[in-house]
Amino acid sequence: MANTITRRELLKSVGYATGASVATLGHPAVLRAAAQPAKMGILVSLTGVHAIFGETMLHCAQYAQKEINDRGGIEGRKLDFVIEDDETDPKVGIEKARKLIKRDQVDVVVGSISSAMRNAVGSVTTKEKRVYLYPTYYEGGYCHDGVFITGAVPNQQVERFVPWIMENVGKTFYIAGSDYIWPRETSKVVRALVEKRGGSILGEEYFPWNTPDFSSLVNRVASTKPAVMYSLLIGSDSVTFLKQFHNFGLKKTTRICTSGVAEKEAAGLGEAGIGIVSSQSYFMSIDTPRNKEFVEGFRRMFPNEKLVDSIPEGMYNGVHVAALALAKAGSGDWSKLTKAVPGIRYKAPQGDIWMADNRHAALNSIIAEAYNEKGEFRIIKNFGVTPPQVNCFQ
Amino acid sequence: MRSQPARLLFAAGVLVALALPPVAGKYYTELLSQALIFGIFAMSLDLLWGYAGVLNFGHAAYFGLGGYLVALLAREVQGFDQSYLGYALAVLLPVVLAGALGYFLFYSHVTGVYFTIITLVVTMIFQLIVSDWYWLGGMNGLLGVPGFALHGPSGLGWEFDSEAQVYYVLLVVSAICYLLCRYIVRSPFGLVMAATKDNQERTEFFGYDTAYLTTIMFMISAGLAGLSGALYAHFSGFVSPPLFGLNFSTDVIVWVAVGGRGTLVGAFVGAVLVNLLKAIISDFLAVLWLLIVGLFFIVTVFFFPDGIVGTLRRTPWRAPRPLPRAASMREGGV
Amino acid sequence: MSPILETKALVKRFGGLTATNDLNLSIDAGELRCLVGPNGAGKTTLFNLITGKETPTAGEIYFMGEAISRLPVHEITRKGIGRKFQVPNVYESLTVYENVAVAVHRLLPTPALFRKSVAAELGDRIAAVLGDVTLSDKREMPAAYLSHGEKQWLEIGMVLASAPRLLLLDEPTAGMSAEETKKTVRLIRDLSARRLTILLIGHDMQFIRAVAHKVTVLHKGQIVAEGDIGAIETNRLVRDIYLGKV
Amino acid sequence: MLELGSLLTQFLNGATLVSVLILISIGLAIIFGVMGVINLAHGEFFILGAYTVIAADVLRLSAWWGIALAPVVVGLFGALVEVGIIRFLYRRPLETLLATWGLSIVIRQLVRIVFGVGYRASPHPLLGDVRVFGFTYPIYRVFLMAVCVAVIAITFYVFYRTDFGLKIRAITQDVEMASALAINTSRMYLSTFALGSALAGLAGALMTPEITVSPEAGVNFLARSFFVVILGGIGQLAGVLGGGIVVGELETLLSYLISATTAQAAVLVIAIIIIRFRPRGLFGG
Repeated sequence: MANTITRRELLKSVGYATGASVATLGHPAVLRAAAQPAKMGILVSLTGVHAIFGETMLHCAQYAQKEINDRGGIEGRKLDFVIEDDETDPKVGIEKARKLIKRDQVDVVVGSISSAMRNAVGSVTTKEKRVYLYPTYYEGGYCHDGVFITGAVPNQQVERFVPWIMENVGKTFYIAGSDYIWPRETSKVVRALVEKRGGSILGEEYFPWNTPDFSSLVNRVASTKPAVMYSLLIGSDSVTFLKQFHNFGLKKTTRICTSGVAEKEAAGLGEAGIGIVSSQSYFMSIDTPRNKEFVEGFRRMFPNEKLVDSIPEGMYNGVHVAALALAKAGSGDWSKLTKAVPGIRYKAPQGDIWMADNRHAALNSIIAEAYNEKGEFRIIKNFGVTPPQVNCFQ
Repeated sequence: MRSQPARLLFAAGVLVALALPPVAGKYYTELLSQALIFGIFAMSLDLLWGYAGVLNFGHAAYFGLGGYLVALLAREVQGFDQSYLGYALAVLLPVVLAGALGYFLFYSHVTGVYFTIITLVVTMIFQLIVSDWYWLGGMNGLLGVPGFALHGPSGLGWEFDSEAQVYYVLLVVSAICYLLCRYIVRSPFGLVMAATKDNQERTEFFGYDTAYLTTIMFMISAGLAGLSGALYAHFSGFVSPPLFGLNFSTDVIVWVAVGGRGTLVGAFVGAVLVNLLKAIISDFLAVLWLLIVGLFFIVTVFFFPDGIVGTLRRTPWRAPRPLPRAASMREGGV
Repeated sequence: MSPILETKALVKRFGGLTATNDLNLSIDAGELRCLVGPNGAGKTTLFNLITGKETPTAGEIYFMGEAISRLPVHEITRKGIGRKFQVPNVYESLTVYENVAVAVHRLLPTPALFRKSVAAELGDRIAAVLGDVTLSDKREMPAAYLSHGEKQWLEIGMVLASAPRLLLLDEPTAGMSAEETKKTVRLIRDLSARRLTILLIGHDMQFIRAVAHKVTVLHKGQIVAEGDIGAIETNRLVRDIYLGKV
Repeated sequence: MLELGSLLTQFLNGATLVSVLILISIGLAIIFGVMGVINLAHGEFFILGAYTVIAADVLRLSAWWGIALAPVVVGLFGALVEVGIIRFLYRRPLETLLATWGLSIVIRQLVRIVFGVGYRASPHPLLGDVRVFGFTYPIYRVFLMAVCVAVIAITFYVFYRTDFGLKIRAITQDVEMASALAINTSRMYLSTFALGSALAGLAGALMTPEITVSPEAGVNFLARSFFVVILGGIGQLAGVLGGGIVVGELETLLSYLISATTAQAAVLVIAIIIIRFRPRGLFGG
C-alpha cells in the first residue's frame, strides 16, 4: 500500500511540472531568460506490458533529476521534467512525442523501451529537429540524426561473453529467441563468434510472442544435449521458457546463458532463475563506491523499488548525458546539441561511459550469475568498456 | 427535420472547427487532426453497429490493413505516386475481406455475440501475423510513410506540411465521409438496414436477403475503416502491430458509445472528446487513466446508453422518439 | 385453371413429432381459403413450410407451377407470397410511414436502394396503403406506440404494400376488439374482391363465417375435411375433433 | 526419424497443452452456454487465480494452499461481479461484453496497485520427474493432466447427473419455462457465474509454476480460450473438449512443420470455414 502513496506523490509532482510548463507556453525561445529551467521530456511506458520497466525507468530519471538539481541544475538552470506515458503503444508514443516537442517545447526527449517505440518517437524527433536519447539495449543499426543511444548493442553484450562461455561452460550452443529483430541480429553475432572459435550451434529457433508452452523446444534441447542454452527470448516469453526449462530439470545438464535476462526477469523466475548467466552493461550488485552511492541514494528516494537493472540504469545515464550535453551546447538548439553529445564522458554506476561518434555509447561488458530467488546477481567478471559497433540499416 | 436550436448548434460546431487551428496551437491542432481520422474510423464502426445492429469487436483489423497497405506501398513501390494507389487498395482490401467474412458468417446466420467474438479473434490473428512476420516489419513496425500530398496530372502538386494545412485537409475529408455516410443511412438502403436491425425475420419475410444487405453494410464499413487507416499512416508516418490490437478495437467502441451510436456525428464527438480528455487527464493521472477507462466502460453501459449526441437528441427541441430499450433478436443472437 | 399454390405429399417431422403428414392442399387463384383446426393441428407449421422458414422432410410445394420448398425465405417472398404473423410483427423503432416504406422498397432492385430519390417516387404508393389500413394520420408515429389492433393493420398494410399474389394471414383478428374485427373483415373482403388470393388461419368461427368461401380443416397435420363453411359446420367429424373426441 | 521416446514426449506435450486449454476455456464456455454472457474478464479471473498463489506465498502458505484457495477466492469474486454488474444486464449480451471488458481493465489495474507491476514468482509445489516407459516427464505436468480429467469428469457429472445440472439445462433450453417451473433462475445464474469464475481461478493457480505471472498476462489466455470455444462450438461442454484437442494438438504438431503464428492463422481460417457449414461450431449440436 505504501507503494501507492509514493505513486500518488509522484503524480502530484508530475502535475506540478506540467503546470509550470503551461505558464511558459507560447513564449518564443529568445525571450526566455537564461534562468528559465531546462526542460526534458521523459517518455516511459507507465501502462501496458512494458510498465514493468517503465515505472523504474521513470524513478531512475527522477533520481537523476534530483541529483542534477541538488548540484545547482544545468549551468545554473533548474532541470524540469515533462513526463508522458506512451502506454506501450507506438501510436500513443508518436502523439506524446509530438506533444512534448510542440506543446511543451522540451529541449530534449529521453526514454522508451521497445525498438518499435524508438522508431515511432525517433520519426517525430528527427523531423521536428529535437535531440532524443534512447536508453535500452537493442539490435543496433538505428542511425538517424539527433537520436543517441545509451543502451547496449549486440557486440557489447556478446563480444566478451561468448569467448568466456566457451572457456568456462562449453562449446556447443542451442539458440532460442523471440521472433523479431533483436534476437536475430544478436544471434548472428553469437554464431559468428562461436564458429570462429571452433564451437558449434546445434539449433536455432524463433518463437512468436506470448507462446504458452515451450515444452517441444525443451525436449529438442534435451535430445541434442548442448552445453549452453543461449536464450534470446525476451520479457514474459523469456520467463515462461526459463520456468519450463527448469521444471523439466534441464538446468542440471545445460547452462543457461543469455543477454535477455536481468534482475526484473530473474525476479519473476524465482528458484528457476538461479544459475542463469547473463551479460549486461549494468548489474545492481556491481561493487564500486559509485554504484553503492547510486543504489543507496535511489533506495532512499524510492524505498519500494527493489530492483534496478540495465534498462533503468540506461535511462538514468541518458538523463545525465542529456544534461551534460545541454550544459555543453548551452541550449536545446538542434545543430549545437547534436554536435555536443558525441564525446561526452560520464561516470555512470556501471563505470565510465562515453558517447562514441556513431551516436551510441561505449558501455561496460559485465557477466553475472543469478544466485537467489529474489532475482539478485553475483558479478562473475567485469570486462570494462566495450566500444559500440554499429552498421546502419534502420 | 432539424429544429432551429439543432441547426444553430451544428453551425456553431462548423465555425469552431474552422477557426480552431490558430487558437489551439500546433500540438492541439495535430491532436484534433488525429481525432478526425479516428472520428472517420469510429463512424465506420457506427455504420455497422449503430445502423445494422452488428458489433464488430475487431474493427481495428480493417484500419490496420489500410495503414499497413499504404506503408508497404511506400516501402516497396518507388518512383511513382503511391498515394492514390494506396488509398484505393486501402479501401479495396478491407472491402474484400469484409465480403469474405460476411459470406462465411452472415450467410450462416451468425450474428450477435457470436459474430462479435469471431471478429475479435480475426483482429488478434492479424496482430499476430504482423507482429511475427518479418517482411511486415514485425514488432518494430514500418517507418517512413510520406505525409499528405495531392498531385495533379501535369506535375502540379501540393504537399501539406503545416499542422493547420493537414487539419483542414482532414476536415474536408471527414466532411465528405460524413456526408457519404449520412446519404447511405438516409437512403432506402439505410431504412432497410434499420428494419433488419429492428426485426430481421420480418425483413426476410418482405423478400430482402438480409445476409446480403448486411454484408454490403459490413463492406462499406470496412472500406471506410481502411481509408481512415491509410489516412493515419500518412498522418503519423509510422505503422506498428498495435494498430490491429484489441485495445484499439475497444477504444473505437468507446468513442462510438460515448458519442452515441446510430448518430454518425456522435462518432466524431466521441473520438474528439475522449482523445482530448485522455491527453489532458493522462498528463497528471497517467497510472489511473486506465482505471478510469475501465470504470467508464461500465458506467456508460449502465447510465449512459444513448451517448452524448443520442441524449441531446432526446431533449425537448426535437420530436420525441424514444426507442424500446430491449435489444433486438439480432443483437442478442443467442 | 391450375392452382396458384399446391402441396404434394408434404411431410414435416420434428424429432418424433409429425407436424405435417402427407398433406395435399390446393388453392386456386383469387380464392379466399380459411384453414382451421385445433391447437397443434399444424397450421402455423404449414405456413412456415410454404414461406421457407422450415424445410419439408418430404414432399414438395408448388407456387404458380414452380417448386419452391428448398428456397430461402426471401426468394419465396419475392415470388409473391406475403405473410402476416400471428403476433403483430412490425418494426417498433420505425415510424408507421417507414414501416410501409420498407415493404414497398423491396419492389426495387438492390442498387436502386442507394438512390434517395426513389423514396419520393414511391410516396404515393405508401400513402395509398396507409389509407387502406386507415393509419394515414399516424404516419410519423413510432410503431411501438400503436394499439394492438393498429399494429395488426399496419402489418397487413405492409404485406399488401409488398404486392403479393398470395397473402398468408395468421389469425389476423387475434386480440382485436369487436369493432376492430369488423373493420378487419371489411378489409379482407375488400382485398378478396380485388382478386387477391388469400389463405388465412382462423380460430374465431364467427369471423370465418363472415369472410370465408371455402374452409379446410386440419388435424394432426392432415386435411380431414374441406368445403364451404356451412358444410364444415355440420360435419360430425369436425365437431368431434373440436370436442376432442378424435 | 521419430523414435518412440520423442513421440511419446511429444504426445505428452500436446496433452499438457490440451489440458491447459480445456481448463482455461471450460469456465468461459459454461458461463456462455448457460447465461449467454461472454465474459471478457475471463483472462483476468485466470490471472487472479495465479495471484492468489502469490499472495499465499507472501503469507508464507504453501503453493498447495494457494491452489486450494484460488477457486474459492475467484469464485467469490465472480459471485460479487454477478451481483454487482452482470445481473443487471441479462439479455443484453453486447452490453455485458462492454461491461466485462471494462471490468477486465479495472481488475488489471487493481492487481497492479496491490501486487506491483513486475513479474512475480512463487515456489514450485511439485518438482521432479516420473518415469513413463523408461522416459522421464515432469510430474507436475502429469498432475495437470490428471486435474484436467478430474475437472471434466466433475463438470459432466454436475451437469448431467445432479439436480443442479438438470435445472441448469432447463434454463439453457428455455429460461421462461424454467422460471415457470419455479426454478430460481437468478440464483442459478449466480452459481453458474461463480462456478465458471472458480474454474478460471483454479486454472490460473495451477498454471502459476509454468507461466509468467504479471498483471497483463490474462489477455493472451483469453484469446486462446476464444479459439477453443469458437472452434468447438459455443455453449457446448463437449465442444470445449473437442476445441481444446484440435487447437492444442494442431499447435503442437504444426509448430514442427510451420511457424506457430501461421498455425494459429490457419486454425482460425479453418474455424471460419467450418462455421459456414456448421454454424454452431465443429462439435455443436
